[in-house]
Order: sequence, then C-alpha cells, then structure tokens
Amino acid sequence: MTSISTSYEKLKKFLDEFISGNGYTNIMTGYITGELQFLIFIIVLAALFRMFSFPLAIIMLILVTALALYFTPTIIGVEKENSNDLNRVLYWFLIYFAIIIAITLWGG
Amino acid sequence: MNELRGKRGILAVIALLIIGIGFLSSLFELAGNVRPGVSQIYNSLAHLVAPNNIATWVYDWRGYDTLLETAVIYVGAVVSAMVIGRGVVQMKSCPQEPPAQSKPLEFHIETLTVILKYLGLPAAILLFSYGIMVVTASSTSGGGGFQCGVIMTAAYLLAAIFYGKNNPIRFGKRFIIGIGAAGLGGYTLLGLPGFLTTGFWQYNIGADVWGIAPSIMRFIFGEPFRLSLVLKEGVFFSSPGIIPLINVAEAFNVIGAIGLIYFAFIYGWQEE
Amino acid sequence: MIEVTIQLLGFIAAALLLIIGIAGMVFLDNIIKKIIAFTLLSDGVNILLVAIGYIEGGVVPILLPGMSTVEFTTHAALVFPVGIVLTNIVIGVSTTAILVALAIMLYRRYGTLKASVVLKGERR
Amino acid sequence: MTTIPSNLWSIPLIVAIPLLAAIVVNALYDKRAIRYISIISALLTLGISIISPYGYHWFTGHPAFDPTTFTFTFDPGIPGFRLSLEFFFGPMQQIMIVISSLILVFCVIMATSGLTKHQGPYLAMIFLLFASAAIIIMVNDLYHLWIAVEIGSLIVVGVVVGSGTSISHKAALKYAYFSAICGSGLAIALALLLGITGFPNVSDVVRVINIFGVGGMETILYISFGFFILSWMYAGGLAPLHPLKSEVYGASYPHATAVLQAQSKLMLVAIGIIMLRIFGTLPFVKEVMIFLSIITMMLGVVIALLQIDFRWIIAYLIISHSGLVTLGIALGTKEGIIGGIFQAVNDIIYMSVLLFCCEALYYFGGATSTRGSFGIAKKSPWLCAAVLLGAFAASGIPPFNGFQSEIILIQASINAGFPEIAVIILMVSVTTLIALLRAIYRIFLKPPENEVAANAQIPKSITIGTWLFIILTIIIGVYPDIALRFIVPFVEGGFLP
Repeated sequence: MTSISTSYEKLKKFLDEFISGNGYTNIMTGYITGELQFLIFIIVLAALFRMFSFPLAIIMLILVTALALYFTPTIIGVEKENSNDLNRVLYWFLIYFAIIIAITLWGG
Repeated sequence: MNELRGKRGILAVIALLIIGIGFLSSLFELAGNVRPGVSQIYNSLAHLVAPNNIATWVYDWRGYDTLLETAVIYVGAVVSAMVIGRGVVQMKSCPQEPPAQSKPLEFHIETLTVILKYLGLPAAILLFSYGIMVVTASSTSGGGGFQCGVIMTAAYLLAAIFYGKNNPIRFGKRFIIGIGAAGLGGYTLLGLPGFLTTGFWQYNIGADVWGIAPSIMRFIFGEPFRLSLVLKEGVFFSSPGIIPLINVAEAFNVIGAIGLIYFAFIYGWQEE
Repeated sequence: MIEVTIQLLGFIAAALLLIIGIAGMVFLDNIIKKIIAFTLLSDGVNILLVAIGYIEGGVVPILLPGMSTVEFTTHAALVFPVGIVLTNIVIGVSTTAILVALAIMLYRRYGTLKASVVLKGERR
Repeated sequence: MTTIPSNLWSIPLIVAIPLLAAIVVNALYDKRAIRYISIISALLTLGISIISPYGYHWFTGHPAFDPTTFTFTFDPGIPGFRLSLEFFFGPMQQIMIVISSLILVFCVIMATSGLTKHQGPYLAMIFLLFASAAIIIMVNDLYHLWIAVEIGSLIVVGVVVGSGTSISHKAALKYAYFSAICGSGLAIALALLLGITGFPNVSDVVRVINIFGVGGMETILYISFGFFILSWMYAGGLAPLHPLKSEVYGASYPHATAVLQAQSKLMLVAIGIIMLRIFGTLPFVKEVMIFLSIITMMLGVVIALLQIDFRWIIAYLIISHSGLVTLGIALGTKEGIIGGIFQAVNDIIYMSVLLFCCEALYYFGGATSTRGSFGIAKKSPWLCAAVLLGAFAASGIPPFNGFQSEIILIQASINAGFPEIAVIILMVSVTTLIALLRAIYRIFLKPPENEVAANAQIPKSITIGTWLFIILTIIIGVYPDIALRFIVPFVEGGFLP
C-alpha cells in the first residue's frame, strides 16, 4: 500500500517527464484532485453493488479499496485508458457491449 | 496495433463471442415467430393506391421518413465535399492551420484499348437514357427515383474513367449542386399541397384514399396517373397520386448528391 | 429440434455477417479495411431485415393482374421490414462516402492508412 | 375538454423551415444573402415553436386502425395502431425546442459574422443539426428515430469537419466510424422489435408487449435493448465513447458546439424515455442505465480536471453533465425523470454561456490554453464576469439554475434508495467548479505572461447572447416553476398525454 505522499512523488515524477515548462503546478492540482476523485468514485461504485447483493458489495468494497490504494497513482492509467485512440475506444466499446448483453441476457 | 494484442485481444475475442452467441440465440427464437403487424394492414390497402406496394410504402405510407432518408444522401454528399474542401470555414479573427489541399485524381487514359475508347461513350449514353426510362416508366406506380439517380451517375463515372477529366458528360459544380437542391427542395415542397388543403404534411392528395382532400386538388394531382387494376374481386381504380412527382424529385436529388460525391473525389475542390 | 427454414438460414447469414463485420472493424488496423468491414455489417443488417419480412411461400408485395386482395394481404412479404432495407442502403452509401473522403484526406496528410498511427491517442 | 389535433400545423414547419433553409444556403454557398436568410429562418423557427399549440401530427395523413372495431380513425385519443408516422409536440418538447432554437439563432448570427466567406454548407449543417434534434425529441416512431439519429450523426461529422483542420478530420473519422457501428446497431434493435411486435410506433410497440406479451421471446427484447443502448451511448457520448464525443465538442467551433450539445441532450432525453417505455419493466435494464450514467459522470469530470485547454475542459464537462441527465431518466421514478429533463434544459443553457465566452476568446487570438496566462480580465472585465457566472451556474451554486435541477436529482436518488448516487452528484458539481476555476484563473485572472491581441473587438452578438443566457440561468434558478411547468405535466400525465 502506498501512502499519499509517495503517490504524490510518483505523480510528480510522471508529470516531470510528461509536461515541461509553464503551467506545471496548475496541472499538478488537476492530477491530484482527479486522483482523489477517482479513488472515491470507484469505492462508491463498489458500494453501489448492494443493489444486486449485499454481502457481495461488502467484499467488493474491501477488495476495490485495497486494490485502488495499491495501484495509486491510478490517474495515469485512467487517463491512458480514456484516451481518444480509436482502437482503444473500440476495445472498451466491445467490452462494455458484451457486459451489457451478458448482464441483461443471462443475469435477469 | 498494440491495443488488441495479448490479454486484451483474448478479452476482446471473448466479448465478441458473447455478443455473437447472444445475438444468434435470440434469432433462433425469432425464426418463424415474426408478427406481421402493421405490414399486413399496409398490404390490405395496397390496391387503393398503386400496384407496387413497396413504392407506395416508401413514398406514401412513409413519405416523410423517405424525405429524411433522401436528406441523408444529400447530407452525405455535402459532408463528403466539405471534407474534400468545399465550404471550409475559419474564424476571421483567429486563422488556424491552412486546410488540406485536395488534388484532383490523375487519370491515365492512354492505356485504354480502342474498343473501350469507342464503346465507352455509347455505353454511357445508353446508361443515361436507361436512367431516364427507369424514372419515367414508373410514373404509374412509383419507385425508381434512387435507382435512376444511381444509374445516371454511374454513366457519369463511366465517362470520367474512359475519357479522363475532360469527358463529354462533364457536369459543372454549380449545375450538380443546383440539381441536388432542386431535388430535395422539390420533395420538401411537394408536402405543401397536402399541408395547405388537408393539414397533413405530404398527404397524398392525388390518391386520396380517405377522401379528405378537396376534389379540385384531387383532379390536379390525381387524374393524369389514374390506372385501373384488374384483380379477382373486380376492377379497382387506383391512383399513385403525387408519388411519381416525388419520384422525379428523388431522382434529381440522388443525381445531384452522388454526382457531387464523384465530382469532389475526381476533381478535388478549388475555390475560384 | 430446431426446424431449419429459409428464414432461419437468412438470420444465421445475417448474424455471421454482423459478427464478421464487428470483428473486422475492431481487429483490423487499416482504415480502408475497417470501412469494408462496415459494409459487411451493413449488409448483415439488410439480410436480417429481408429475412424478417420473409413469408413462407409468399409473393413480392406488388399487385399483379388477377390477384385477389385477400390472398395478397396474407401472402405478400411484410412490406415494412423489406422497405427499411432501402433506407439502410442509402444510409450505408452516405456513411461510406464520408468515411472514404475522410480516409483520403488523412492519407494525404499522414501518408499512411494505419488507424494505430493516424488515429492514435494524443494529449491536447 | 378540447380535442387534441392530429394535424397540428406547427410540427411540419419546425422541421421543414430549417430543411429548406439548409438547402438554400448550401446552394447559395458564398453570397451575402446567406446571412439574412439564415437569421430569418432561425427566428421563424423560434417564433413558431413559441406560439405553437400542443398536439400530434400524423405525417402523410393516414389514420389509426382501431383493432377492436375494425375501423379507421383520425382521433389520437382512441388507442389504435398508427398507419402514419406520428409526431407529438407537447410542453416538454416545446421548452426543449424553444431553447435549442434560441441557441440556433445566436449560433447563426455568430457564425455569419465571425467566419470566412464560404459559409453555405457549414450553415446548412447547423440548420440540419437543429432539425434532426427537433425531430428526435418529437418523434414517436422507431423507424423515424433511427433515420433521425443516423442523419444527426452524419451532420455532426459535417459540422466538425467544417473547420478543415487535421484534428477535426480525425475527430470526425472516429465519430463517423462509431456512427456506422451504432447506427447499424439501432437498425438491428428496430428490426428485432419489428419482428416481435410488428409495429414501428413506440406506443403501439409498448401496447403490443403489454397486452399480447412477447410469446416467450424475452431474449430478443434483451438483445434489442443491448443494441438500443449503443445508440444511446453514442448519441450522448456515454461511458466508453466519451473520448470521441468530447473530441467532437472540442474540435468544432464553440458556437457550433453549443448547438451540438443541445442536440446531444435532446437525443439523450428522447432515446432514454423511449427505452424506459419499451424496456423499463425488464430486470437489470435500469441498473445498466444507472451504471452507464454514473461512470460517464465521473469519468467525464475526472478527465476534465486533467485537460489543459479551456475548450476541452468544457467538452468533457458537457459529457459529464450528460451523465446527470441520463441518471435522472435511468432512475425511472417520476421525480427522477423530471430532474433529468430539467437538468437537460439547464445544462443546455449554462453550457451555452460557457461556450459563448469561449467563442469570445477567439477574438483575443484563440487564448484558450491554460498553459499560458493572458490576463483577459483586465482587457474585458465583463467577459470575465460572464464566464465566472457561467461556471457558478454549471457547478450548481444556489441562485442559478444548475442548483435547482441538481437538488431534484439528489432528492430523487435518495428517494429511490441510492444515497451513494447523491454523493456522486455532489462530487460532480464541486469538481466542475474546480475544473473550470483552474482554467478561468489561468486565462482570465492571472497577471499576463503571454501576449494577446491588444484591442480585440468582441462582436455584440456574443455579448448579448452570453448575458441573455446568464439572465435565463438566474430566472430559472430563482423561479424554477418557469421551466418545471412545462416538464411536470409531461411526466405526470404518463409519457404521452
């Protein structure tokens, strides 16, 4: 598990390589806020699984929290996965579509 | 293409399999259980309008849908030409990178055989007249607007391939755009007579199955295309109404649209 | 046991075309190949529609002399699904034209048709 | 009680006037007359949508078939199978169309004054964009919905490529590519529904499914829903497609983005309500819709935080707020649907404020990057005030309209038993403010480091438009009933009266 300070260092290192020059601090605030937002978001999303099954939601919640904290900073991965690369979007599109079909067809 | 290699690729294949299995299993259920629904009502009323029920469906039962469908190909043409360079706009206050130049295609017509060279023009002319025949011969039943447009533009493309850029059937850009505008505009405006007399846009006043149009309009639009249908139950006097007119407008629109696509692809687009 | 009818065969053909089309659009990298895959997909939709409108032992929905209206009503192919095919063809033509035009322009700018090069993710 | 007309005069005009205007301006291409024709047509559309009464229009004038008595009727009150294409213009449609045509008016004025000469095709696309949006919100027919979605997506491509830059070409190709997949998906959904019910009219489909059932063919309904939701995703840029939709928003000119986002929200509301009506009773349907909206909301706002250009920040925020709209509809309760539609109205308004301000930045030489600091507040304090007010409205701060709809959405989600969703809505609105203020501080407030155009003249149309929409946000924020009295009757009286 990584503490917040080290994930800050990691992010800073990433950004140092990525963006240079003017606007550095400004972008850093965005990344840090985004990181925290995303962590809370996936935790809340895991909690929402209680609409299907309560015990599963608790397990999911613990699992997701542990995983998310282990993988910090997640925001770099989030940004990469949400890039506008056509093939990447197509991949996620296919996965989402399959999940929707699977849930509605065999879940209901 | 690293996105779909390795684990991701396998996951994507599994996702595709799930989609395919779900889709196929649903279709196995559908086979043999299709409900006819509204199609049967349409078919039962076919003899009152025109013998070709698909044309009646396209232009009468679903006339407004077909207007938008016609607009789709118009939009397709305008957008393709826009990509090539027609009508690219920039902010006056803040010009951005210069738009990409679109060069005309290069034709090498010297390599054509003599037969092609001398038979090309008659073939194109034949195609042209065939297109006119398709759209006019269908005047009593409707149908063929899109086909006519496609055939005529095929003649256009043929001429361009055989004779290069200075071919005998060379449309000007203003002419093509004008034809397209006249076609789609004509189709849109053909909704007006019905709108003004009955309140329903694109009411087929010539056919007037429900008898709500004034008789004068029925006379103007209906009589020239009146036809008698000899069926088992007897002779039905049906009329396609304004369908043939819409058909011609559709043909104009398609000629304009596909012609514009070909024009933009062959000649590129330079502002004068 | 599932009875194999012409309609079912049509459905299977449509589903196969659809899956091949989607697979082509996702897994092929060349933009032109992706566009060709789209035309397969669109043809799959056409076959699906025609097969839905199919009636066992039916006729084309065009009234010919000597037909009976009642028979025509029950035996003619379903006119709605068959008619939609026309629309789908038109939409396919327009979409293909736009896609090809965009591919041409991007090829002129980048000199390649690889989607992973031309349409790669980028930061703004 | 007055009878509802089945041949309402205004519906065809709302669609035909923009269509004809588009044809004419496209043919005129670079003449000066384009400006007057387009402004007059936009104003005409606005006027017609304001004064129009409510009712149906049955295009091509074929009546409904009453299966109980085997007769045909022109009375929309009698539940019969519609033979013609049915449009409905009600209060909800009215407020949506009025606001989008108001945006259309300003967009047309800005485009004709700020762009170079050959504007014909571009303006034609903007008119058709409005027409397709108006059609989609009014239509009650699956087949027509499909055509309108398809033409809408092709037009979006046209609007985007209008600028002719390589970014716009790439964005357009990606978007067109997905329009090809998702349009075919919608066609498949329509074909399957047509197969099991036999009817294209949404009310008829719902009636057939409710009365006769689907004869053990639930699988087809599920698959149809799966394909249907693709078009929903792509019309509004929901979760997996959000990078593409935001690219489209960011790559087009801001005045066009204002119309684009209005169209996308109208599509979201219309398709969402149709999906609820047809599939709402199936298990897991609402859950799928809720999850899609939540993911869209959060991803949109998180990625907006990472952007370094004002245009792209707004683009991702539009996506994120589309998630708010769909969330309300996906909840499926009356309160939720009211909140969702109200959020759509508010969203269109305050995002337009921000986009018009962004358009004004083009007159300072395109100073939209947050990497530089331009000190524009000193040069144009009113613009800075406007953009701040727009940011406050977007982040749901009380005297503005965003607050009113978000509070309804929060209440709706708590009442539906999901307090977590309320938390996420709050997070979205707070983060919206952070994301916007970051950019506003850099571009407007920070002392200038980079040079911008010294005496930039912002056209009056942008100033008037911005402040008009700001006044609208405040009026709706203080008296939400002004908008709610259009939306509530629509939801309370069943989905169609």
